[in-house]
Amino acid sequence: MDNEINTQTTSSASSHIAALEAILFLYGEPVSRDMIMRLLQVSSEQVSEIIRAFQETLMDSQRGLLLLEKGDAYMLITKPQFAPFLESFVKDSLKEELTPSAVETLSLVAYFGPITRAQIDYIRGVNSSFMLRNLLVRGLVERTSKGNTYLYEVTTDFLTHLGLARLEDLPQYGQYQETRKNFFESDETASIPVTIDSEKKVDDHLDTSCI
Amino acid sequence: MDNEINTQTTSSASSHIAALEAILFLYGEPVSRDMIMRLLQVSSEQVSEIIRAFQETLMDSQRGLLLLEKGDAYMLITKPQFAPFLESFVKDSLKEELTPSAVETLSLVAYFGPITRAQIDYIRGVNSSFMLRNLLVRGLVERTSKGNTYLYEVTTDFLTHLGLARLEDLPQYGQYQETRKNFFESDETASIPVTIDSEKKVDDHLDTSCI
Amino acid sequence: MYQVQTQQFSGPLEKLLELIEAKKLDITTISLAEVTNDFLSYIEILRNQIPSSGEEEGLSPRILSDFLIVASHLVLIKSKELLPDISFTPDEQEDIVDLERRLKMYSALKPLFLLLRTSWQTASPSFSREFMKDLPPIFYPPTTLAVSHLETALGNLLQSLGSLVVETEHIEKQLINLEEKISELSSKIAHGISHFSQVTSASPKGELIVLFLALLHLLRDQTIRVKQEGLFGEISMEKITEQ
Repeated sequence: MDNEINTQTTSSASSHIAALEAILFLYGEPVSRDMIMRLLQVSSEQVSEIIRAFQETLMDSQRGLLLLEKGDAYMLITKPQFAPFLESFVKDSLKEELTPSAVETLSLVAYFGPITRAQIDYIRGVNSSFMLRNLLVRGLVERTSKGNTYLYEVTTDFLTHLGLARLEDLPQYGQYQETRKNFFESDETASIPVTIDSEKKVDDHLDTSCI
Repeated sequence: MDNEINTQTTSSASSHIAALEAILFLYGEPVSRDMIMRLLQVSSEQVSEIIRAFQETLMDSQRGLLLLEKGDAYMLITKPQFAPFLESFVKDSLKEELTPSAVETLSLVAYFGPITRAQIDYIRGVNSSFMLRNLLVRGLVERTSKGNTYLYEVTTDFLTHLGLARLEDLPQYGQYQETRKNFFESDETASIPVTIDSEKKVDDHLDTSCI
Repeated sequence: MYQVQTQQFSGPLEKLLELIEAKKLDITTISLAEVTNDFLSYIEILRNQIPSSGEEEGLSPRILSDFLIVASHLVLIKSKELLPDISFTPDEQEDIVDLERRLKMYSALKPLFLLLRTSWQTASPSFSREFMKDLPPIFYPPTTLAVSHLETALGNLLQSLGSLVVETEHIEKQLINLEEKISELSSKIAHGISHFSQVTSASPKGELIVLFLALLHLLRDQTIRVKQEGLFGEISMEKITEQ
């Protein structure tokens, strides 16, 4: 670890750097200077100082991340030297065949889509947020926001890949629409309580993207 | 920036830490030890050494991140002390109140997991199948099948909600392991019946989906 | 709906513990016998909380059944106290010892429940990143997935949902089994009482008979009332209709 960096900066500056790291780590998108000022309660000059110190720590060869400046906004990304390595990592992990849980989730999205995550969770009896995220990343599923929730459906690319012109070409599609109606039609919130002991809707709360 | 990866042992150790950071940053979800071994082309012992060194660098007050350990997998999370900066842009509906029966069930799964439903039922004196289903849907509990039954344990989401880097950091974890031993030590299979009151493992075919 | 109920009604072990603590007793079979009447009275109160049709709030038959199982063990203990010569099967003996042990365990774990509740309410959370957050949109179709796999997966899933029905039927069955068990026990006790010849309604034996009748009464109503309304009945509400 590079301890010399610490000698110049005060401990309050250290915690600002740490807080900034946590913010940029989680947020993903570029975060504006204004927002940093607001979140950390510091002046613009202090932001410059924190950014400079943060950049210095990232230069350490033990660090795999880089601070990207986009106009007056900042974003954490992986260092370019790891790009080839990470690319093959991504390909490998996506190349793996879908797990039974993923296929199950995909079948619900295909036959019953557009469908909410709460509905999928209810039918599967387990939380599906990771499965849906996985299918989104692979481009098999897409989502549109509706009110304060998301509706999931399969992508056209995926349908084409399956050799289908339209959803209706899925085997027994019509029959499953009937089944679907039996589940969902009457009164959605009444007939599909997500949980037993608390009927609050479990929705896309884990996605930081739905800010 | 250190572009000469793998030139010396010291710089290779640094670059391993950096590469691990980049991988965990990108992946988001827990990455298994096996995967790290494969990606970095190192032995299991080396992984332990890299993890240890990485954890040490994260202890620095300039760092905003923590390494979460669950089973044999690792994941980067934000340090809990920075929650005030982050809560504004994450909908954390995990915060929802837990009912008394949810608290009981979750406590048993967290402190005594992996645990079967029959064991939970036995301790609570009530049928927990619906409560477990509820916690599964909320993403606080997950299960793996073992033989013809399921073993329940808490998820990384449960740990992160409590700001914990590992299960053992739960308050008084060690003490309650003792309590558990005192009650169950003699002969576990004899003292905790697999089923209670001639009950069949009904829950365990609630959904065969996740097998 | 259920939230109200779970806050209002503690579980059977917790209730039992509460009754014992209220009398400042230790957890022993003797003190369990002591609170049996109170426990049965409490079940009677619970039973009256069962909603009439249309009401959303109230007690689920599922929870009542948990209380009845514990009640049956209590009655075992009580009958042993009132009729020391009564013979029990090894299973029944085990039930008696077991309830006491479970109660001690539950009592030892109560602080843990409190601890977790407090942590849950007060802890500062950590946050993780989304899976592959920075990845640009790509299309990675699975190579071996065929349309038929989707149909099979959906079919299996819907079928497994059907087993939720089994769960409810199972509870009903469990209660009927319990009822049979208690009937058996009643005749055994009747037999035991005949050994003592002079039984009056004021005697402890008379009290025991009353206990059994009460328990049987609770059970009989219960088993008749457990209902399954269609495939998703017990999730959407396995409700009890007051007649």
